[in-house]
Amino acid sequence: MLINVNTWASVLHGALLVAGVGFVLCLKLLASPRTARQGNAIGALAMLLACGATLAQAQPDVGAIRAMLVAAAAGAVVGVITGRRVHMTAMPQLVAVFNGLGGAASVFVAGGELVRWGGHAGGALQLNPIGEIGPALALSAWAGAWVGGLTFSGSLIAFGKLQGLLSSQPVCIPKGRIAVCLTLLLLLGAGGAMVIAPKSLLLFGIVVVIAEILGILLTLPIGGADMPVVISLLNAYSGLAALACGFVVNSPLLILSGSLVGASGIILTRLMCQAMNRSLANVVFGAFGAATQQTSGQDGKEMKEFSPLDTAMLLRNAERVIVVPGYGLAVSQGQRAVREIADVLKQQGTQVVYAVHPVAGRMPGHMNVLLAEADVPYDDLLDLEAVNPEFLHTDVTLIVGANDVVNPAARDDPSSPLAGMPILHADKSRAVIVFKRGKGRGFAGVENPLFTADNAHVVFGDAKQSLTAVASHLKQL
Amino acid sequence: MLINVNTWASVLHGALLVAGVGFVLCLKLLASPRTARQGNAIGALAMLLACGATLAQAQPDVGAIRAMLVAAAAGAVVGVITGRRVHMTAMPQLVAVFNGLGGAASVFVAGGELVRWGGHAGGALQLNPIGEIGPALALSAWAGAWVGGLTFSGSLIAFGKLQGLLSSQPVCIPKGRIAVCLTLLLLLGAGGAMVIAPKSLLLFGIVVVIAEILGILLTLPIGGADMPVVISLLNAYSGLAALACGFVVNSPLLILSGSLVGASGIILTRLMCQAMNRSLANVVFGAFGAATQQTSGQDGKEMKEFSPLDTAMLLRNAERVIVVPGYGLAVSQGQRAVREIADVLKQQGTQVVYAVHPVAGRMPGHMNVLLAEADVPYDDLLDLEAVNPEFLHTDVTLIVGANDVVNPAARDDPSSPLAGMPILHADKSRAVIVFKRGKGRGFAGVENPLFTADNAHVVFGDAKQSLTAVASHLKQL
Amino acid sequence: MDPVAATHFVMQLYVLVLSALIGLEVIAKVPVLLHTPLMSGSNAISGIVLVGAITLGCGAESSLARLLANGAVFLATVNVVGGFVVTDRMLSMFRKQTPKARDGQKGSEGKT
Amino acid sequence: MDPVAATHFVMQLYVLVLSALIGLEVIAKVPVLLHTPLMSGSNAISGIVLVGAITLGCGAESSLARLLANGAVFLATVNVVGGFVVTDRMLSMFRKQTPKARDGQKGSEGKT
Ligand SMILES: NC(=O)c1ccc[n+]([C@@H]2O[C@H](COP(=O)([O-])OP(=O)(O)OC[C@H]3O[C@@H](n4cnc5c(N)ncnc54)[C@H](OP(=O)(O)O)[C@@H]3O)[C@@H](O)[C@H]2O)c1
Ligand SMILES: NC(=O)c1ccc[n+]([C@@H]2O[C@H](COP(=O)([O-])OP(=O)(O)OC[C@H]3O[C@@H](n4cnc5c(N)ncnc54)[C@H](OP(=O)(O)O)[C@@H]3O)[C@@H](O)[C@H]2O)c1
Repeated sequence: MLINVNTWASVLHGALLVAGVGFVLCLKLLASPRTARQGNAIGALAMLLACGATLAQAQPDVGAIRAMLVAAAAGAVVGVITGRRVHMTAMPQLVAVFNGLGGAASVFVAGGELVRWGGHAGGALQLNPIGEIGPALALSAWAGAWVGGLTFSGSLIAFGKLQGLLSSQPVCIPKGRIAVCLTLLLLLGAGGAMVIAPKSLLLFGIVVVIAEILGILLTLPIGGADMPVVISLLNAYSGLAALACGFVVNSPLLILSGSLVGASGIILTRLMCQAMNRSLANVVFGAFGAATQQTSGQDGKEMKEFSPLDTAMLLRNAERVIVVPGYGLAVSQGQRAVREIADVLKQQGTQVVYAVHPVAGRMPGHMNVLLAEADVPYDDLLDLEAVNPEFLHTDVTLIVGANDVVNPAARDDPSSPLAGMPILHADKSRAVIVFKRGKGRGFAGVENPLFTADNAHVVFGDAKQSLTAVASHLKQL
Repeated sequence: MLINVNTWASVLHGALLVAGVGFVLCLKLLASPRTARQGNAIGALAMLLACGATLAQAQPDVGAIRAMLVAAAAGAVVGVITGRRVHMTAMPQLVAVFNGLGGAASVFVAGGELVRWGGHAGGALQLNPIGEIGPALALSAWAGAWVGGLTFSGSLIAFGKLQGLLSSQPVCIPKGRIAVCLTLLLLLGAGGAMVIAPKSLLLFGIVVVIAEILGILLTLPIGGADMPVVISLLNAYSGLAALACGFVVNSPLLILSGSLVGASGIILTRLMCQAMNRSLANVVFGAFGAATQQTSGQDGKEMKEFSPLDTAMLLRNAERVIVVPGYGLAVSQGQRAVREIADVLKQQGTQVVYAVHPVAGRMPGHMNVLLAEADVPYDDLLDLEAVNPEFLHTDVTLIVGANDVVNPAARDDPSSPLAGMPILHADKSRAVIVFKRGKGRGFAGVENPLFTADNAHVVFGDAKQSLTAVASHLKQL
Repeated sequence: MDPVAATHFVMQLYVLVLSALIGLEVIAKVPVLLHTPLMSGSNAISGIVLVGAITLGCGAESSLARLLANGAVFLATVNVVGGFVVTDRMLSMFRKQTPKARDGQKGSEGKT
Repeated sequence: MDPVAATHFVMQLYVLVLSALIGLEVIAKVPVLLHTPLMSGSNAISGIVLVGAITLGCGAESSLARLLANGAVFLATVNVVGGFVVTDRMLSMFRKQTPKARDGQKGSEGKT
């Protein structure tokens, strides 16, 4: 009988360890296109296993189980519905929200453990049956509180900016740097106090509040377009918050997973910055200094306007066409109109391909998702290296809501803020037609000489509307 | 004061953890040619750090320190001298010996800990101050004993075979399989007994003896040429023995490093097998079944003999020459004679390159080391893919003690034991000259049709002597 | 700290450091295409704090602690379930594209 | 096992499994050229049992245990020192070859 109990306990411990290995496997598989979906499924299974084993291990009373099941069921419903319903283009803000919730959960867990310490020693303090809370434990609760709190408020700001609830412009907080330093100092002080009085709920609450403020201070000055990077960073933080909670509730699985996600999240953030040719420091602290944007020398040239009919006629006579989709296409949701045009052109024997820049749009892989939604065959999507030599032999390049990714200044002008970013050489094609609403700039806020070039014409207006007009003209011609 | 003691203890724990990370880094860097040497240095530093921190942690009395320092100094002297003096070609057997010593050390450590258990509980049992030894601990000691013991005897046999002290032929032990199964059963039984009586030195001794026998039983039937794989496998085992000791002496660093080396060693063994186109099971259990070697159909053709003078004359008129070095070159130590010939040929304007097959010789990278020793410029060493297209335009190919790696049967005859191994297409060159002592076969024991081909001639005799003769003729011609 | 707790803390640090090393190693080279799904997938994993919430909920006796635990369970479940669902949805769209890189290049070669 | 020892054992298992995962990950792709040095290098690391021997030697009181400890220190030191020395010697020879693969190919391209 004793052996049975022991065996069962071992099985549960083993199950938790297996779940940890599952998370490692999940990340590993997620990092390769062929296996990514499998990896995600393995991660979900591992999570289920971890929850089941934890429940079995703790053997809670029926009341507790019922309450938790209700909470979990409600959470699952909300999760599934939002996860299913949300628009593909709203993905970054969704991840931001989820992230924030995770951070908040960490705060709750650390706080709840603190409440228990205040009551009497149990559960997590098995190892320390005297009930005295050592500095390591106190500091873990502190870290869980502030990292989790910062993740929560930071994620909500990020969500607000991406969703358009807040201005997506970088907000320059007066004396922002000083305020950040001050809150950091306060946090450190509160940490010291928590070591001395680890059971004080008041202290804990103060830490959480300061952390929320810090999250806002840090995120508000960052422009909406940089948000994917910020979200990735906050994602790493939410891992670190879970890690801290792992020490608080004494769970090696939490430590494992939190550390895993924290480390890989930081690397991923770096990779994302590299893909956008920015440094992380620049993203996070860029707006603190001067939020003014460069208004580089306009060379006095004006954009030449084109009507949808002009465009349709030009396309009728083209043999090779390349479509360059960008952020504006996502905004206007015009991907189906694009495909319609491509279909008509293909029927008349024109070759049509899409040039997909890795950081076109506002999240990595944005254009791939968008075009996949409109059933564009994947054979037609060419990446940077494949498509760049093609522009030379191309009659018409359609630039649909893209800007920075086709800015020749990135290639030709070493003083441009974009300098060094690989671009699509759309300017090399015989004719360029740009779909945009007005004289708006791209994410980098830089003038684009391509739009005023001799071979370029602009169709003003919302991309979806202009494209639909072009398509109907094409069909009538 | 108390804080100081605590801080110091933390520093030491931290140092051990850093050492563990150092080992990870060491392996990572060792896996890439550019950084390998650095990685090795980092590993050595990490080991130093680990030993220092352990000593500082345990604070032994002066007598113990002195004895250990003497032992370590003696060990270091022996290690440096053998490490420096040994011939490059004797590398595999050297690694085997070191490996065996590590295994033996694991046995000693596990045994010593057992002796302490017999005395009174201390050190490693901090966590279990009752002095009762749980099954986990007992089984760890058991595992350390048998894995370490097996590593020791297996490594010594491997050494004996490679050094020529034992016949390098696979020895077919009558009823070998049954004997192995029996010893395994005995080991399991002894393990059970050790759980019941963990402090019994007699039991421990029995386990060690059985393990030694098992090591011999497992290694003796394996042919000398397969030894590099066996050594790599035993290397993984010595890691696992250290891992077991980690549980015995309760050292997370030992667990980390042992597990790291064990896992990577097993992967490395697999990679080595793949490079030789063999399966691990085939290597380990191959000889248990039939040790008879295939005497495949001789097609009645005879080798055509050539004298060194003939060879020299042929080379005089050659424009492109490829040298294919193999195991026989290592045996005869004729690498300098090869370079001499190449020097003369280059002076007369002949192009000379070396075709280095990945598994030529008896250890991976064998030929690279050998030719580097003779100061052959590395630009002249071409690997399989680079050199194979060249044979077609080559006048003379010199095959120096190579056999299997140029056996066209591997390419043409699907029933050949070599089938599937990528080979050097030496047979495609205009003339082939083979340096070998007689009608001996290569490692795989297969007839080589190349040697009796129409365009092939054989210079019989020890490679070094024949090559020296060729070189002197060349200079006189 | 008493020695038992200290030893335990050291082991926790080993787990922390080793997991971080794995995290660094695994995400060495990811194609840009997968950055977003990888982000949302690892975000789902960081909802592992759900396990902490369950542990808390099972051991808590005060109603405040229970409240916090149930709140944490709710929030973390949204994070976990939503994260995995959304990642799967994203990847199911990529799936059509998966052979893209290869085919895309082939296509362009053919055209050149 | 009492709960403290059991918890500790679980932590040890985490360290074991995580280290093994790192070991598997790190040796994913090694060029054949490096198999031998990698083998001897990791052989030197497995001499880490030296640390175990030192622990034993510091805590042992019976002369038998001390004898075993000192023997183990000797053997493990030979393993460690010899292993690192020989690996370094091997790698110092490879160093000359390092750019081999690249140059070799360049060379052959030039010739074709
Ligand atoms: N992919 C990522 O992961 C990621 C993440 C963060 C930042 N970024 C950055 O985002 C930029 C992406 O470049 P991009 O070329 O795709 O976009 P972009 O440079 O941001 O330019 C978007 C263009 O679309 C136009 N536009 C906006 N709404 C439109 C609508 N409804 N109809 C038609 N046009 C519309 C805008 O001009 P008007 O206002 O005149 O219409 C603007 O010129 C890069 O600088 C990249 O570094 C990318
Ligand atoms: N590289 C590795 O890591 C490794 C490890 C284990 C096994 N292997 C295996 O070893 C084989 C290597 O192929 P290989 O072509 O290098 O060698 P091989 O096939 O073993 O052939 C060696 C040849 O050298 C001749 N020879 C021996 N001593 C000689 C001497 N003193 N002077 C002149 N010739 C001499 C032998 O013929 P005579 O007896 O007639 O002289 C024999 O034909 C492969 O099958 C490989 O799979 C490689």
